[in-house]
Amino acid sequence: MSNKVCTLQEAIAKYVEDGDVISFGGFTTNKKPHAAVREILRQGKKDFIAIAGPAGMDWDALIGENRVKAYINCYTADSGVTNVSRRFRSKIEKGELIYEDYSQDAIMLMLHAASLGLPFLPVRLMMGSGLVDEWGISKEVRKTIEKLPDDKFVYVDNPFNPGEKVVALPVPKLDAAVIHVQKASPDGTCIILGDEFHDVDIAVAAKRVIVTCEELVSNEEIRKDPTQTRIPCFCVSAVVHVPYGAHPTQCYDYYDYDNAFLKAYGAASKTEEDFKAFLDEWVYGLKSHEEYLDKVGASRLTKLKVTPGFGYAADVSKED
Amino acid sequence: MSNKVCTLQEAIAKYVEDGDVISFGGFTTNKKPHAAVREILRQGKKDFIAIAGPAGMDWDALIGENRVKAYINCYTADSGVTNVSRRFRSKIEKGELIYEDYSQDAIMLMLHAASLGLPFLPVRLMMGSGLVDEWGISKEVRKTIEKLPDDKFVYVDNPFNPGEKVVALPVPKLDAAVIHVQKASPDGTCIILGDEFHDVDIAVAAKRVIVTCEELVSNEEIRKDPTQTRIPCFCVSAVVHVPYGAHPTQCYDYYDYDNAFLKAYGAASKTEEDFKAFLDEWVYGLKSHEEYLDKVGASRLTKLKVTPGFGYAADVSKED
Amino acid sequence: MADYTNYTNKEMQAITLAKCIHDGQIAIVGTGLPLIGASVAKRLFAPKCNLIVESGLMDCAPIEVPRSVGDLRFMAHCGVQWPNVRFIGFEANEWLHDNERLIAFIGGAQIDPYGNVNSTCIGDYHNPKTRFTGSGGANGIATFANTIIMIQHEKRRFMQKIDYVTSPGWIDGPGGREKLGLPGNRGPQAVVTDLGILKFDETTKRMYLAGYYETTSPEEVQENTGFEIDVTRAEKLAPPDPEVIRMIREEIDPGQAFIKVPVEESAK
Amino acid sequence: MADYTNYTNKEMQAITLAKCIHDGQIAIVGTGLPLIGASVAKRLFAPKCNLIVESGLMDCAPIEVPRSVGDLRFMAHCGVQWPNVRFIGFEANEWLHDNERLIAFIGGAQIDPYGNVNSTCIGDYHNPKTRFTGSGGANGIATFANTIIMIQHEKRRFMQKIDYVTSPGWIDGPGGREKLGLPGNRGPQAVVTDLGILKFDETTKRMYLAGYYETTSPEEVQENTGFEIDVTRAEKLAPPDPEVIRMIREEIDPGQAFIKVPVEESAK
Repeated sequence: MSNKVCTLQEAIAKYVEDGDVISFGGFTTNKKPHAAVREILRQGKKDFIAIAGPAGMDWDALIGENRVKAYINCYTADSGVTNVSRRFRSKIEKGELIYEDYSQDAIMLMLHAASLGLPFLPVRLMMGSGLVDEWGISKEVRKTIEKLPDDKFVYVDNPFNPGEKVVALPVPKLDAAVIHVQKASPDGTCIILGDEFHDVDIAVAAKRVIVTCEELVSNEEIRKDPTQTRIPCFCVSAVVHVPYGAHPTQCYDYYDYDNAFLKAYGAASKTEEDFKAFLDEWVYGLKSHEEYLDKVGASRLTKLKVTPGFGYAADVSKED
Repeated sequence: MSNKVCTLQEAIAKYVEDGDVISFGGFTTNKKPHAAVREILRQGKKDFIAIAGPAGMDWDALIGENRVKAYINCYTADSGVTNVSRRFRSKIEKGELIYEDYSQDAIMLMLHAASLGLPFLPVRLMMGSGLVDEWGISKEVRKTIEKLPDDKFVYVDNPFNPGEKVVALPVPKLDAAVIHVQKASPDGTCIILGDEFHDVDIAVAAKRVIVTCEELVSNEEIRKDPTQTRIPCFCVSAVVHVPYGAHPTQCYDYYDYDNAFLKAYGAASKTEEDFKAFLDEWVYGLKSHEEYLDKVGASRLTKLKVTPGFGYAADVSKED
Repeated sequence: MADYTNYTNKEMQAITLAKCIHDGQIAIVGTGLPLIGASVAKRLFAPKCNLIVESGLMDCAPIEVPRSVGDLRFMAHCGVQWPNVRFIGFEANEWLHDNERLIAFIGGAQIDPYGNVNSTCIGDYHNPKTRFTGSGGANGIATFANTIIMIQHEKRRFMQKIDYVTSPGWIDGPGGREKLGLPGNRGPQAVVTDLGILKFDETTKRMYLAGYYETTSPEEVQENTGFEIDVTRAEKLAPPDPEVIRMIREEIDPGQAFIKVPVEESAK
Repeated sequence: MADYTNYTNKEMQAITLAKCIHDGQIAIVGTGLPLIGASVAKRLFAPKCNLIVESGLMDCAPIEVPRSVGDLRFMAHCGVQWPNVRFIGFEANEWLHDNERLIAFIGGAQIDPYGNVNSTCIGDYHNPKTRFTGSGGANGIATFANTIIMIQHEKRRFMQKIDYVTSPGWIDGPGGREKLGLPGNRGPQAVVTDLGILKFDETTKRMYLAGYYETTSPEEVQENTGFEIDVTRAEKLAPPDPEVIRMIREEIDPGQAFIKVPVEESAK
């Protein structure tokens, strides 16, 4: 088993490339690999074909910084904080983003189909809606973007049910995936606690996989209870020990979201200027995740710790 | 939440019907719902369309007893004990079984596709082999069996890769599924430890689902750590408390296989007469699972207990 | 003593949503009002209903109000933490099995007389005046489950023709769903607004006013609806029991995450 | 002292299998000889290889010999206990990603000159003389992974035309796989028997004898092969180190689950 531990800088430099078809793990404000996203921002990586699952400030920031060549999307909001991510909204309203809408069901199944190695994916979804009536990216434009399939979808007949028309979806070919997990070992074996979302799917489907983890444990330790492990070492390119790597989003069994931080981003991202200032302060102005943590502050991070028995930062201090 | 606890007799009587398209959980000699299978045998249920995953003595016994109308199959052996299940072999060699071969990959993906609700399933599997060249059940015969699709498979074009021909597989419509799990609660929430195999897939895909469990725990207890649960209550029709319900096969964290028992079945099933005698002794001659356990014997069952730290019945008594 | 008789239309809306859940049903909820409504339902009207969310969390019983469908508050002590694709499969299989258990709550920015909902954009899809999040799980839900639609009652939202169909309703009337490949035996059951509850005519599948609040009127509904609407069948809904209002304010949403308490009350 | 120089052809076969695994490869093993071979490889020739099994157990390190691919002995302390479908996806993605890491061991009852293997039946598929288990995971493995085929060297098994193709090899030669829709850059690499090791000619994709054991000969191989076989490139393989034999008998398969110790030895 090879040791895949490296620094966040090394991991992003080596395993995320300009122009990648890329997907991030997590769900809006839960277990998003934000430390890795900040490093991607710092390193200037760009031209991504984003297969964004339920996204939030992760893709919103990359969109705001013009790092996205095509945005394949189903939902973009730090839900519960902003009702729509503001850079995403702004770029679309200004006609400055190439984007395609699928339903969340469709995108999640497309990533799952990729992990299963299916040639294409027939579904009974999106029919009767704008999701089939409108193509965000026309066939002509698609043909100019090498890593996008020529079709958003194709109607096909169900060969086992004559007369039934279903929607065939393309199966994405991921170059890179980035996920944040609770525990990983040097060889890349991962423990995911709580909802795995599409994290395992993209870890299997992507050619290059970066795992950031709350705790780095030994290869022996992680094998003690394989009912907890979710991703085998073979799928992982780099393992980076990044405590609070999902901040300001949640991490099951570890910490809650930093709602004030998310709100601050939500407010700042309403204008281009404030957005830039926010990134200068929280991303570009800091050299590393360590500096970021120090800036957030130890006492603030401590307050986010989940309350045992609740799974989130519940206030039980006033209990009778 | 409704209480779904009932006896094994009640569960099989109510939720398994003659002519069902049915699938069992587990894998050859691991976590097969054998107690339920014995009750199915006792109750005379028949005419099954079996979507058999990696099967063993479960389907072999039902085939031997002529309960199977069509056997959709990929592998049938108590592997490591017999290199092929003997009633299965015998019925085929005598021309007395209607059967269809798929690869294991294909059948497992078909059950998974059923759980995902896909209309059909395109794969790059079985090509260049007898699995596409030969149909065990011809189109003509298929048309006479109501619950079988008319086609074993259909070649279709990959709409996203012009010129690529792939295999479209039908997605089974399961009437019933039977699985054995480590823990279940009265409402049907299940904990599965060790490899889940296709158990969750068939529990979601089937209209009626019987769960037998090693331990029946309270609805509250099972929700204490949802990282362990795998099947929500909504998917389950009946919960039956059946300790050693997978005997003579294995059950992760609970007990190892009873190799002598499997061997005895392997030997007996070589002839019709010995097979009948074996079933008379171990199935029909016993009224219930309780009588079965008493006949197997408490000390024998005790010896099968897994050794903590190993996960199987390891002999550590001679360790230095 | 706090005053629990000064209920707001928003509270009335949550309670009306709650009454849309029948006992034993499985409610697909998001956050916000539907979750408040479902919590009220579970405590009062439908104690045997169960909550699931589109992220894959099955059988949830949050103590504190979650802010999103992926929130740890939904995960804690839920039945099963499924990945999203299993939720999708479950949803589809409920239809394939002909189960009538699912009832789902979806929201939107625009709605037409047949319950088609837009939550994607205002204006042309390609050059929108205002862009929203996109579908999320709503499209799949509207495909396979019966839905209750929750929307603010404004003329600019209730439109003869919406700008984009994110979640299909009854399309253009009877047979509309089937001809586009959608399950015909699933669709919107009601629209619950801050002015009342609207249902769909069994024959025409067109929206009509079924009930209005004590504080509103059929006229107010028509004034705020951008198309002709039948109000002849409308009944005035009874005001909520103060105990229900107390429960919402003190137990279900004490942080006023989704329902604000009237000012005179909170200033008390 | 036990005698470890009296090695059997079966032991030689296991060791020859072991040498087919390159360091760093991921070996898809079943039970029986391939598992013994892989265990030898991991201890001696390819310490960085990892074992996976088709049931979905990834990165296994069994202490006691498992009897089946679903055995608890494979599950204990493995890397991940995946459901089978994830294994299938992993296998397909290794090919999609152009990774060359997988090496798989499959067995069979019949084989033809191009490494196509039958493990389904003897005689007509519809009216077989002898029926076997069927494909199991072998077909998918033979589709997406490079394989090492393990089979007893008998004339009735090495046939010009086999009764049924369970696991496709090189079909009928160069381009054979591609024209049937199979990945052309995957296929059988070697056939390891109790008489020697056979490989496939790079140009013709036809089997030839690459090596024979000290105890066998090219003539014996030809005599036991039901088709013409090129033996001109065959080399005599060196006998195993007694330490390797000791390891197999004392540590890897002490219960003789898959390899019997010669009688004079076990009678000792």
